[in-house]
Amino acid sequence: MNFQPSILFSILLSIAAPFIGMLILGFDRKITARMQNRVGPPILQPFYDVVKLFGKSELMVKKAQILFALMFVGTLLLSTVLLCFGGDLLVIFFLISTGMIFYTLGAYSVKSGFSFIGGNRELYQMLAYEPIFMLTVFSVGLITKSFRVDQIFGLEVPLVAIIPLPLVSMMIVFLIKMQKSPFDISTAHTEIISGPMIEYSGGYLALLKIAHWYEIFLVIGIMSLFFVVPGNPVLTVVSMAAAGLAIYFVSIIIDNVTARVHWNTMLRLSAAIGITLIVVNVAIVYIVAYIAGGA
Amino acid sequence: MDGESAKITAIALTTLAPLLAGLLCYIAPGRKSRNVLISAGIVSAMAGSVLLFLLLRGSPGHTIRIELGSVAIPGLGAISANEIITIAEITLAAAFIYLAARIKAFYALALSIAQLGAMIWYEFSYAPAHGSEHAVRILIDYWSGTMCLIVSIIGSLIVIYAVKYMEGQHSQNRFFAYFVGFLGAMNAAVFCDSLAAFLLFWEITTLASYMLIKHEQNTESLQNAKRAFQLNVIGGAGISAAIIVLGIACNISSLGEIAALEGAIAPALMLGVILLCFGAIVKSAQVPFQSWLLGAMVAPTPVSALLHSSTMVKLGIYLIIRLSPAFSHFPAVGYMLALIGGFSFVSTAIIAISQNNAKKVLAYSTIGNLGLIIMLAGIHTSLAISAAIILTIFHAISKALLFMGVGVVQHEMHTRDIEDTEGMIAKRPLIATIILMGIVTMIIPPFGVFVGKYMAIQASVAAPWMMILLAVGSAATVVYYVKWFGRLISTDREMERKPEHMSTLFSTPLAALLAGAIGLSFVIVQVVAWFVDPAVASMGYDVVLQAISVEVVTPSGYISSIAIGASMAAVLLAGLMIKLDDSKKTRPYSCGIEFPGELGGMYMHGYAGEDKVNKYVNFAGIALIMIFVAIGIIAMAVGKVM
Amino acid sequence: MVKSTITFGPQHPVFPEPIQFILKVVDEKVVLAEPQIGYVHRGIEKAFELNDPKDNIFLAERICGICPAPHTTAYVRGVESLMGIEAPPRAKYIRTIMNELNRIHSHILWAGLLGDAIGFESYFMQTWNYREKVLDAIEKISGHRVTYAMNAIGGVRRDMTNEQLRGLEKTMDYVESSLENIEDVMKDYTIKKRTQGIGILTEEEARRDGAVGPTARASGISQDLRTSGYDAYGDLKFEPVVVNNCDSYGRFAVRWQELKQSIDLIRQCIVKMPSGEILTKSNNPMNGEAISRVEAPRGELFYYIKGNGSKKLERVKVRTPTFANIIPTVTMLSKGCQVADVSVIVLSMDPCISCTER
Amino acid sequence: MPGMLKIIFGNLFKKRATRLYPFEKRAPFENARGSMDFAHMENCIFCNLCAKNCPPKAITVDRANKRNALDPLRCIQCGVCAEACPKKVIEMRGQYNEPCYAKRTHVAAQVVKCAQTPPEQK
Repeated sequence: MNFQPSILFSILLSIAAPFIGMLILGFDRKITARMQNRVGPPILQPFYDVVKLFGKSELMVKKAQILFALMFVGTLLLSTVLLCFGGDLLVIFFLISTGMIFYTLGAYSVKSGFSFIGGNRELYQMLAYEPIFMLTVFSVGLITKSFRVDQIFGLEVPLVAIIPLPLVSMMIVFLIKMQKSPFDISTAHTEIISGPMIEYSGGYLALLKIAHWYEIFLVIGIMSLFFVVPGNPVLTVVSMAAAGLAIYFVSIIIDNVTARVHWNTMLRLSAAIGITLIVVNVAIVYIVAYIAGGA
Repeated sequence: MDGESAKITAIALTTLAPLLAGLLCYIAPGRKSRNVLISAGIVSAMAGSVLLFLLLRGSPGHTIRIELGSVAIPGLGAISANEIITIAEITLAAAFIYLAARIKAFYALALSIAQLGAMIWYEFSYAPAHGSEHAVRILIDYWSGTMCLIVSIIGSLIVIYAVKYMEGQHSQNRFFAYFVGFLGAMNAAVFCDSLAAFLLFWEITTLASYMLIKHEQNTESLQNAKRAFQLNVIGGAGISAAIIVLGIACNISSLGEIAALEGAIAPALMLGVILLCFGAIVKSAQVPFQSWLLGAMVAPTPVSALLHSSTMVKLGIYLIIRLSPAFSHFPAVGYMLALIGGFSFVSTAIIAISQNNAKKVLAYSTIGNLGLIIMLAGIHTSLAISAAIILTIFHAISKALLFMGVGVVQHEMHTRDIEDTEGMIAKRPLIATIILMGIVTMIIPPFGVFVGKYMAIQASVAAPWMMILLAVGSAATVVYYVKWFGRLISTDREMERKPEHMSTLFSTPLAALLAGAIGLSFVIVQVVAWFVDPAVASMGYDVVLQAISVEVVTPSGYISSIAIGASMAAVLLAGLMIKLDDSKKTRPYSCGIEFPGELGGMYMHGYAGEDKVNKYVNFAGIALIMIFVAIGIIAMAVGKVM
Repeated sequence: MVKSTITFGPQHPVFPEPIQFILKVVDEKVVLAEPQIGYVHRGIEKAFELNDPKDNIFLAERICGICPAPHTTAYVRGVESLMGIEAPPRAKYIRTIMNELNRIHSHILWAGLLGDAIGFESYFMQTWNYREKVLDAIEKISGHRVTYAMNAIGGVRRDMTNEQLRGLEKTMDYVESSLENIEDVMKDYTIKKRTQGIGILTEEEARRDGAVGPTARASGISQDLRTSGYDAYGDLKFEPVVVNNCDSYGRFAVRWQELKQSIDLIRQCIVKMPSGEILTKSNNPMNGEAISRVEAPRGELFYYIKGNGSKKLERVKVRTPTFANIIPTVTMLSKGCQVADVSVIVLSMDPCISCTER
Repeated sequence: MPGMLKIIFGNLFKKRATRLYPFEKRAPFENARGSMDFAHMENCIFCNLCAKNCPPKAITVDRANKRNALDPLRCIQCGVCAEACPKKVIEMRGQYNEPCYAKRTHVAAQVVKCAQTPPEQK
């Protein structure tokens, strides 16, 4: 059975996307606080932060920064809409990475030491996670025989039953994207003071925060696609939401039990673990298919 | 003018006219007359290519086939075109031998002599005896026509640019002779179906590129030209060997016959195809032959632009794509090609991170993109070939744009170092914007190169292990381009933009290419419908790429460049509307002190430096090539295609 | 080689201290580090000459917010020797307890800051949570968490009741079990990755550059002023903690073991606590020069005090342990590290720039 | 890593260690020196000992108007004044001073029987 999300649902989801990201971030801060034996901020604190930032007067170095920040949010918004409407997963992936390019360029556009190092680190991160992300999307495409998101709903079994290991690799991508230990190198505050964001202030900093909400929604959304239960819309929604929260919870735990690593360690880890796991999984799928076909 | 003669005219306009204009340039008495000749050459090439393409659309089966039989030459009687080609080839080989001896390129000398001997033996002794002489055949289909358009239009724009660039430099006559002639030779090579004729024009491009690379006549350029010559002679020898192998073992003398093979395949044919691909790999400067293209950077920038974007290296691509339908008979060849191309893509992308010379970055990027195209040709599904063609078109445009942009910087600021161009957006906004747009069209959706890459990923579903190379390579590509982009826009305050003067001869080709890169990306639906799908169909593939209203639909996905482009443009425009008051401007943060203002780096020398990586890359490249050729020889020995 | 210049400090809340290092980096590798100090000068040494000597205790206490006990101890011991008096034994024990409590809270604080510097926030929070109990113990004894105001010329201002001593014992049990709880983290892969082999200072270099305190002890130099037996240390049994790692991990290990040592010292003090007076009153004139040295958490703290018989002191010179450790830090940095390691290396010597610059 | 895991999971279900400070205050310890207060002004004899002994010179004694004044922002809560006071007028309270937006002097006056009550704080 083919489950097609209704257009109304898609529209609502794409409007709600940043707020879902914001709420997840709020819970993240709360749970992190509880893990650290603190009270923690209110759930809506990320929202209050952004509202406050919009109220601040901004001090910027140049206008190019604003352009790049807007393009960053714009591309992420576009890919969110595409994801909600069941678009092409590869296009979504490329739009996310384009967003990161704009973000990096925003950092590079100001001649400032921390911003520059932050931009560099953003590129190291890109080098680390993009192959994994791309290969994950690719392995989804291999299994689904299509890169359209809506085709995943037409599978016979959930993706996670066939290719669970790319999901593990995606945790690396997720940790990098969520700026969590051990891969929070681009915004490492004790090293380079939030790196790429340092030259932003006021409403434009708020834009970057909103972009981060979108990112959370997008990456969690793509990862929870592995948990689509074919033919059962209600169960699909429940399992996707549960999977998304579980993934986030795991990332919070990892964040809390590790220290930040060097960029070269990150590259090595992501290449060694991330790519290998995906390759192994795809190889297993092929071998199983070969045996099944041969038998 | 009837159809047949119109076709002949168009072919002559695109091939003979530039060649002739080039020859005449050599003896042009002055600047003015030379410029007239150059203009005539490029105008006829451009007009001819467009005319040819239009004729192609009207021809039956969308192909133009011409067989050149014998030509009556007064005093000599009837002489067959094949003989003319053979004589020209022998003359050229003799020239190669003379050249090799003069620059002490000994193994090129040995190879040339061997090649000459073999060719003479084959053409005059073997072929007549076995009746395998063939007429010179010209076959023009959409793929040739598209290549001809690329060569003629982009090449001509580069010629216009070169006229300004070379102003006031020495021996311009010789320079433009080869430069304009190059276009003719390229077009001719693309049209030739007969292998012998193809080889002739192939060798002419080798000679011309050698002459252009050594133009500066200093030690470095002579040395690099020698290297380019030696390596390309190896490639040429590969093609010659292929001709002989194919001729003796399979009685095949044209490209079309190879592509259209059916039924049982002789192992020798596989060896022949491998040798042809070997020649193409050398021409396209794939690892481990990348050094000639990198060395070619010493030539004046227009030469780099010409060699890298539309001509020379694209000839190898053309040949491999042309041969690709045959790969289905021997999958090992396709697989190895994909591996060689993919490996070149990854390794050059990683090395490029460590480069701070703009031209070298572009050179590595070229090799990488060619590797990607070769990889796709190796995968040889319809989608892969479509992606390869899209990449060929858009890579040619963007790379020409980038090279010419960098050339303007070198011409006016006398530097190739990316670090020296820091903050150029404030100092020279116009040229900086052009380079920035070049980079954008190389990496950012929805521009054409991106669409090609998007399809490449989908195409690699047919060969999933290639995807690893593709994923790592494209991430590294993004890294070095973004880094470069970042250096250009890095300023510590918004500067007053001064009006900037740029010569029309610079700005016209640049504007045309920029418009092409952006405009064609927006009408990629039409590009697919007009060029890509027909070209794929003309090579005998099923058409899988569909252009539906504003979307390009592949079998497993769809992309709408217009929608993405329009939304991004809307955001950009909205951003441009925002005003930033001077009162809201500040200086960069630097922990409470004035920023010392020294930035640069991120070249990862310890990880991606040439000195660190090259030995492994070259070793692996040589190993791959040896395996590639060995497969053919083993197939011969075993007597079974693989 | 294309270099960038990064200004590490002085003015941002996330950096460990208001010290500035101008770093020349290639990619992420630091090739040159240039320290600049003097951003937080407060004129405290001059103020010492203007105030009443007994008010100076509160001034000395405010030189450093982390280690008020050693500063005041060093100051009052100097003044006492000028006056020719000595604190009663019970006062000496109380001083020792305060000093050791101070050391415990300072070392835990340092461990937390290290966690923060390497992006291990939960470790930071957890250790600071434990430290809170130590601060509570200090507050119960002295009446304040940070500025103890315990020392007075000739003794201490507040006595400790038996109840307080028992409470302290309990706190020590708590701290000890807490530390055991979190000790596993020392074996964590990422922490080792970030500290082992980072900021190497060989024994030879440590001697040459004059490193003090845990920085020296982590380089294999057995140097601890407490062995000189001032205050109650002469009565207590302990061995200086020395490790030979010579890197940031070694400095981590030294401090970690010193925490246990301090707990043990406090327990010994509680057991051996003598009874009697806590203050020797004297109106002797202050004449001559005195040098007073105390082992602060960060190393040797040095006071030079000169009196001229008048009511005010003529000169008070403070040499803080951080001052001695700056050169070794530059030595560590100049060996080539990553930008990410700078804060770890700077932190590994436990800088206290505010007290260095006074 | 396993050690930290145990701790963070333990913390999830433990009573939290922090509190929402201005709304929820910790009970001060006995003898804590949070802030200083002229608690028993009726006993004050205006001997000026507190002002004389105060290290940061935060106290001024106005014998003529029978008023003592404290500059809370100068006060370092050392408790020397409380020790020096012969009549135990000054007490150290455990609670800290509230944060303030403006500098204000804390004035304490001795209530004279027949006089009008002056304001406690200005």
